[in-house]
Amino acid sequence: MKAVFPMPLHSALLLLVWLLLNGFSAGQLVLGLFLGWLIPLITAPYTDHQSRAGKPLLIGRYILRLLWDILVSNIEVARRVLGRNRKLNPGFIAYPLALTGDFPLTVLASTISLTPGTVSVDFSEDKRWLYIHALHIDSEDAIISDIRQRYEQPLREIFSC
Amino acid sequence: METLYAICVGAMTTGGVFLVLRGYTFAVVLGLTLLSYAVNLFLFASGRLVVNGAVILGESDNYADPLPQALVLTAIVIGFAMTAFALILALRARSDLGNDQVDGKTQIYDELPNKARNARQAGDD
Amino acid sequence: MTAIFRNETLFMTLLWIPLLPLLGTLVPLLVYRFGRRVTLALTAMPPAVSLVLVLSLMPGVFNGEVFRWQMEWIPQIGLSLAFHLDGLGLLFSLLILGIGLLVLLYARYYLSERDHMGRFYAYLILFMTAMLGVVLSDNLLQLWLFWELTSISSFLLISFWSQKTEARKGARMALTITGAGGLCLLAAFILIGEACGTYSLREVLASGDLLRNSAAYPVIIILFLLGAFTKSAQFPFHFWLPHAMAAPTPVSSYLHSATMVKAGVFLLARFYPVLSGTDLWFAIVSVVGLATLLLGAYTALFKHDLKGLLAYSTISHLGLITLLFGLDTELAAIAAVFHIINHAVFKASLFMAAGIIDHESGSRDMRQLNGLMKYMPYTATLAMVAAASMAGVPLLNGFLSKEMLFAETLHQSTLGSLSWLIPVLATLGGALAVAYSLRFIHDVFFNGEPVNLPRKPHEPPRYMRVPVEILVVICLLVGIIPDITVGRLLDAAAGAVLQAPLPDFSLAVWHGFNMPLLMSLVAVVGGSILYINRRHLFDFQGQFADIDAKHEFEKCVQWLTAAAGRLQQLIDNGRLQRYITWLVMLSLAVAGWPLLQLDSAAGSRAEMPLELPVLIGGALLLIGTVTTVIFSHLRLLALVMISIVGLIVAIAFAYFSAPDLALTQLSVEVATIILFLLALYFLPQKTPLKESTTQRIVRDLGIASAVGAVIGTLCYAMLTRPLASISDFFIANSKTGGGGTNVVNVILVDFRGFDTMGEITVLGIAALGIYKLLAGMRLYIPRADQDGQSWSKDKNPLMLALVSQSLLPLALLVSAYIFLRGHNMPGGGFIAGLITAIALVQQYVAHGVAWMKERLNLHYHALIATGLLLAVLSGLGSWLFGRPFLTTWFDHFHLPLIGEFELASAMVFDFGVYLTVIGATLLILANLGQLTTSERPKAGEG
Amino acid sequence: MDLMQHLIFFPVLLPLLAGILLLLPPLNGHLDRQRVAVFLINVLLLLTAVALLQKSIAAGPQMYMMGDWQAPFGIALINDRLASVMLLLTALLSLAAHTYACAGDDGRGPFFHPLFMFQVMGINGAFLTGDIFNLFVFFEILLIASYSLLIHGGGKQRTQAAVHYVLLNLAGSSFFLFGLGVLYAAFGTLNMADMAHKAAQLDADDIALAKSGALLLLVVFGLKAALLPLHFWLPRTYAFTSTPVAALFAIMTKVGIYSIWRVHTAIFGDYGGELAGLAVGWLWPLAWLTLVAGVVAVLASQTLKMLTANLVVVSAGTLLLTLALNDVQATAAGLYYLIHSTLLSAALFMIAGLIQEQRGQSQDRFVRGRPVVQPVLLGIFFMVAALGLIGMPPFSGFVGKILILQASSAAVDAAWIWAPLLISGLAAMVMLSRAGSTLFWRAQGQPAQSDGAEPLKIVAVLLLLGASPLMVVFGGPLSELTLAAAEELHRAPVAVAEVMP
Amino acid sequence: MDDVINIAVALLLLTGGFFIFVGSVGLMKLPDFFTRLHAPTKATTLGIGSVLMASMLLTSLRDGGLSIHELVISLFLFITAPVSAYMMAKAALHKKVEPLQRTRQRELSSRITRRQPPE
Amino acid sequence: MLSSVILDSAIMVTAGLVLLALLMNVWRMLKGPSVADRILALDTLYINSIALIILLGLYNGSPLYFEGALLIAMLGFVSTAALSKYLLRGDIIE
Ligand code: NA
Ligand code: NA
Repeated sequence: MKAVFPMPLHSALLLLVWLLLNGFSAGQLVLGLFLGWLIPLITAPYTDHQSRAGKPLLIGRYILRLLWDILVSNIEVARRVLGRNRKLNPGFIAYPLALTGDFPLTVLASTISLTPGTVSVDFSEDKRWLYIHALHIDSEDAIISDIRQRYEQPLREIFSC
Repeated sequence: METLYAICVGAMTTGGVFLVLRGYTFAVVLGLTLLSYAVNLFLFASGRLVVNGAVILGESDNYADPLPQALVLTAIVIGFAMTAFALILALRARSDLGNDQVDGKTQIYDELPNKARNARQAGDD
Repeated sequence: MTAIFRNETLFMTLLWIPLLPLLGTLVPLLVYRFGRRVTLALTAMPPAVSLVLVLSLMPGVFNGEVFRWQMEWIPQIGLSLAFHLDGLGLLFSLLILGIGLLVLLYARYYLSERDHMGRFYAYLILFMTAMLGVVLSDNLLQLWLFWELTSISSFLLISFWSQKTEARKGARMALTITGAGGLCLLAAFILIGEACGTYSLREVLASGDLLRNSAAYPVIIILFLLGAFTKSAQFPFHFWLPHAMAAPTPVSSYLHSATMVKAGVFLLARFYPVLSGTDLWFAIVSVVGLATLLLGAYTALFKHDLKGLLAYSTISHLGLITLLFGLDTELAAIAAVFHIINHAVFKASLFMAAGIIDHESGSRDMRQLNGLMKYMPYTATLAMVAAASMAGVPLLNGFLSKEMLFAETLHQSTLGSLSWLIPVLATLGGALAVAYSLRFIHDVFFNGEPVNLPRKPHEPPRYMRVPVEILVVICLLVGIIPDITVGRLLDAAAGAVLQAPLPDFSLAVWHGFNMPLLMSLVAVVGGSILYINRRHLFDFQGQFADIDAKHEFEKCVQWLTAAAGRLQQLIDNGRLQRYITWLVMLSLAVAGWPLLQLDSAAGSRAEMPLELPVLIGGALLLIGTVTTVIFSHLRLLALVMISIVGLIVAIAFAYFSAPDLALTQLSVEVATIILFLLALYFLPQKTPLKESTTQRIVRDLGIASAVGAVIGTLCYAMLTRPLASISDFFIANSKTGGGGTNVVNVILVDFRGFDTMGEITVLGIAALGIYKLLAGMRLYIPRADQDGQSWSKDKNPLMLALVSQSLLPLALLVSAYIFLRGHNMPGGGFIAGLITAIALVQQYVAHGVAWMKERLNLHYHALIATGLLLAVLSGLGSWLFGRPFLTTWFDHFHLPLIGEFELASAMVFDFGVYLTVIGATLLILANLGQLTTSERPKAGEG
Repeated sequence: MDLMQHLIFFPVLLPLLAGILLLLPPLNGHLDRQRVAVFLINVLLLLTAVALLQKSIAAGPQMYMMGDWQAPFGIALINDRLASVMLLLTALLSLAAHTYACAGDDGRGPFFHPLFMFQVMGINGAFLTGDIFNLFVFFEILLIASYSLLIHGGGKQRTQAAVHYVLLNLAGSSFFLFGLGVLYAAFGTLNMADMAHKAAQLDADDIALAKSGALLLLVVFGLKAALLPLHFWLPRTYAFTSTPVAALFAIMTKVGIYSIWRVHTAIFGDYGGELAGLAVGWLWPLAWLTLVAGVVAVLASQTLKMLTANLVVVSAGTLLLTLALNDVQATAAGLYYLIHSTLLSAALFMIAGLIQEQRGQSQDRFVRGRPVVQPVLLGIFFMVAALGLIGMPPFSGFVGKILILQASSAAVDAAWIWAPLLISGLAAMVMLSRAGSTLFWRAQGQPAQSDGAEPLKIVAVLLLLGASPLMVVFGGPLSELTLAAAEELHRAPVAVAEVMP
Repeated sequence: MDDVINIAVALLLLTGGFFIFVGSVGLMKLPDFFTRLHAPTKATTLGIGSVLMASMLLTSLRDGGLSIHELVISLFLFITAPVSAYMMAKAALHKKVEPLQRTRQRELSSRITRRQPPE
Repeated sequence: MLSSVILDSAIMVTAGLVLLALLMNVWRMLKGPSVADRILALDTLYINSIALIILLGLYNGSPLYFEGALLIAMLGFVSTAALSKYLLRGDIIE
């Protein structure tokens, strides 16, 4: 099984994307299934970190939360951008990571970057710190706890680590 | 619109030719790249300009001329191949001749900060 | 005299006369190993047979027959293989073969053991062939062909002792002068041929009036005479001859007295009936002849080298013959022919004698050679007889022809009222001849004892003397009984020269006391006086620096090459900038010129209204262009700036209804950026600002702007003109004939799939070439960036690595998407290939070479080849159905559940494109990236 | 499946397939197998060219429509006398150059054999195609292959020459496309025959455009053909590349000439209406100056290879003059001269290569050096090539020279052609006689302890040199052929009008 | 129904345009590199997202079916934008691009560059 | 009817905003001051041009612009990553 479908989740995702691209039809389904089987077969060697995520509900909730956060914080950030620079309080934040694993870390960092107002800058070499640049810091701890609670915690659940 | 298009092509040609006339390989290759953009736009223009007339049958009723498009496509690919060759030839010239001028001779001085120049070599000895 | 023309295969005999020696050229090369005697015997065979053949035809010629043999060769240029034998040809053939055989015999003794006899004989026979060809040709071009062959063979003979500098230089000079003359002669012949409408000598000889009346006549005369004069060493081209004396003496006696130098006067004789008869001819020929006669004779007097004296004497006698052809009487021409014979005979023997002296005493310097009468009395006697003939002493052949000259000089009007000068100067020439002949006799054979000779002189081997003996006997016989010995020959030859009945003349030794005899007397007495008082003359001449023509000529050539070198550097400074400037300027000129003639660039097609987005797009494009130029010295920045241009161009393609182009442009753009970045790592990051002077920049900006203006105008002109093109066909047939709705793609894979195949071939070849460039390349790897800052330690940034690998499947999916819909929608194999390649390159960027090596161990060139092969095979498939290459096949199928789908052979083609693009892009980018790693491309593969 | 019906395509297909297969197992990585394979292909190409020539003589021009699309929509390959003569010439040259390379030069870097095949493919394609954009594509193929072959073996001078050659030609390719764009804009077609057909009836409004485009192409072809002032790339490129490549490159300038024939003689020739002879006014002075500059460069040459390269410029100038004359006789003369000069300059490159190898440190420079190992053999070779190139009998040069002189004798200013033509011969004579006497005779020391030239190299030289006397012996039929080819070329527009709607 | 969709699309478009605009204003006027770094994420997330959504809605309306392939673009952007930001930030830190003077914990930047943990 | 006018105007206004954004990006590109700034500007330019292309598609009612946007989304990232890596390591493939 592993040899034929090395990355089933990938296969599913690819099928989905294929259907998104081409629209749904029987022919496209066949083609999508074929590509969803073939491509992971080819690319399996290039994937070091097999995802172990298996909680679709949690994932769905996570994505919805992310989208909502994006919407809300965008408005907030737009105000700051259009406002006076002088009122801006940018800064670096060292975020202590509880999450482990390269893939979960990447997802977390991406999430942080996607939400306006914060950008993941780098990890410390031991991967225990994530450095973040924030456009405006009222309270560093607030930001850290916000991240911890809204993103890191769910991710730990999703990736069970 | 045609006037603006022609102006742009002319300007890109000017920039390309000016750079091609420089004495350093990098500038020349850069110029050739710019020139090839101008060439592609020019060749494309030989089919005249049509907006919203992509030549996909059934998608429009005022088709653009597909032939120059096919020609430009070929020209882009060939241009890419040639640019790649020229650029790597420039590297080869720097490797063989010690500088990156088109004539392989130092005309004014060869710029390469001493601190950056160093002993690690990437070649067979 | 009426000539009888015969043109029958029977007269193949004629062909064999030159052909035998030609084949004979190989003989000595084949047999020289078997010893000198055998070599001589076998080598002499073909010319001897030829001589017999000539003699066999002689009676016929004496009866006025002209033998011909002809075969078409290259009719387009008027060249046919045509030989004829008439009196003049007979005379020369006899000289060439007769003296040639004697020289062969002589040379066998003359050459030393070290000399390569086979080679020498081969050259000599080759020359003989050439000379026979010249005199027997009945076609102008064929004549010229053999004429040039004499120059070539003489070059080989003069440089026979090639280790000697003077031999090489002398040979080169002779070749150059006679070669230049040969070119003039060719020009003259072609003008003659064009004027007469034929290159047949026979027909040309009958078109004298046509020629003399043609507009080209003066040009023909000058070119023709340049050819003849250079060969016959006439003033001012005489200087090569003395230096040709670096050749072994047999060569001198054969080529430089008897035959080759006579080729020039042969020409004068041959074309006498058609080219002479005008004032121009007589003026030039007589003056040049006279000048040469005097100059040669005068210079001969001062030469210390035996061969030098003889060489100048030869020049002088050639001048004499030329002078005779320049005198406006038929008898003069007859005298000229006669002197050709006489001079050949006595001069050849003199050269041979000089060679014997040189050979047996080791010197040719008359200041060392004295009193040889005592050591080699027999040779001395022979030489003295020949020298007396040269001086024009009665009872010897030289006397007769000189007497005829004197006679002819007396009734001249060639030079108008100055014509009286001719006899006077001729007599002076005669006196000088007497003087140098006396010097030759007295200085060498008498005049005390030898000085410091390398060897003790003695008589030569028996058979070395035989040729001299034979020639001297001929001198005597002709001198005493001219009519019997050469009367008929002379008649025949003169008849051929004049192409008309001969006037009355008699070849008698005694014509009574007359003016010519008096002139002879004056010459003999004057010459003796001159010789006796030579001290004064030598002192006088000593004031002038001796001009070494060879040296001067060499200097001249060296000056020429040096000047050419300087000029060349002026033209070509080795700078690419100049080359490109010329290219650009010429393009500017040719493209701009027609525009100047156009009233207005605008055509009849209405312009579209300008929209704001387009305006802003245009502005961005201009900004991108300008900043690319401005930042071009800050290379990374320039790269960033040019990316704007690329992006906007892509959007412009999309805007103007070319989605395929937009996609292609976008993907190529990214590949290009990566390529530039990879390369830039090894290059300086900045161009020095002082790269060009301000003037230079202003100039280049001027040129570039002009080009931009012209191209822009052309572009505008195109855009505003209506277009009627073949494209309607493509739109109409794309679906029905090509099976796709994306017409651009159908053009690419079907209508003009052949272009696409060429295009991917280019890509493949470029990749191979780049691999070649990279193989074994050594580059400095900067350990720090341009600011001196060392590189970041983070080789494979975590997020980049992870996200890149996650994107790979998606990218492949997208490329499959782009590939599959290409035929009907924007996309296709090329773009799909680039996407795949870039996705893979992205893995290289994110993970490094080693990581990729473990996963993707493809031979990229094999991938390229596979792609190309697929494309070609898909094209060849149509052969099975008897259709031309790349004829596509497609059909629609229906499967339950899946529905209708299309299969087309073009998809195989497109898949080939896809693979090739991946292979080429990766071969280029990955290998360039690998330069810094242990996977670096190595030389010697493939 | 009747293969013969696809014969016209063979000169492109064979080298293309060969080039591809050489990159794949079982041929890749095995020099010996590659040598044999390419040799066989070369022989096949030679046979194909002979067959095509026979066909074109027997049946006149034939077309091969790619993809079975009719002209002018599809891409046409056209075989006529001119094309097949060029193909034959290329095949012979390729065979010789490859044979020479097989003696060892081929192993001095990767991919020699496939690149060689692609080079031949590009050249053959350029000779066969009847489509102007396809001509561009084949130009690019032959150029990119030539770039890659040029650097084969490596070395500083080679790299430097390559930089100039490549960059200049890349700029040239840009102008090619500019020209093509304008021509398409004016004609609305890419098929050259179709263009020829339309040239006379072009809208007055489009004539200036067509002129600009056609003249831009003239510049591009002139760049390939080494027309002054675009010839600068040539001497160093040819002199510094490896010997077999230089020999093969002898055909490259001729591709430029050929293209001018196809475009400017045929399309814009006598039947071009207002466009007739538009290149002539530009060609005259430039061709003349090319010849003169070539002579100057010949006199300034200091190595045999450089001299040979400069003689190529001279021959280019000569050919361009025949083009400027723009009549059938001149074209015929030019074609004969083209064949001759290609073969002999290639031979002289090879001979120079042999001399270079045998003279130690002095190489092929005109200075005193150690004597060559095989003076007789090389001497004869040199002599034959030199005489031919000078234009002295008995080798082919003189026929070409006479043909050109005769063709131009009727011209108004014949002297302007005759003088440089004859003087160029003299300059060649001066330099080649100096070269020969220095290289062979001005020796010191002992010859190197080498075995002399490899037999394959000698065979290669013989192949090329042997053609020269044959061209004289069979000068009659050959010049008849070139005349017929020239007539066909000049008549092309009329012929097309008869066929095209 | 069409009107509703048209208006919705218009609103979405304007929202998208606004945020794209704001992002670029930020890019132009914000005081240092690190604050400007927030611009593309803004453009991508809400700006492009809204425009894509508008496109999906409108094309679905026009073609009468569900046309949501624009989601793939969003997918790509959501995956890649953070990595781009991360790479650019790393590059800027490495090239010692100075953060604004008043940046909080400005001193962290050198530790981040060396990927050390905070003190 | 009105709604489609509104829609068209909205498209135009949005396009105007995007174009202004593009101009501002270019301004940043010229201004710098650091190379990182310019890369950032280029990246933003890429992303904003996706919006522009989608708008073109909406305006012309054509689906043919989609692939262009898709490709920019994919490839813009590649060039940004490569440029950044160049600043970091010089050697982008190692
Ligand atoms: Na964020
Ligand atoms: Na690297």
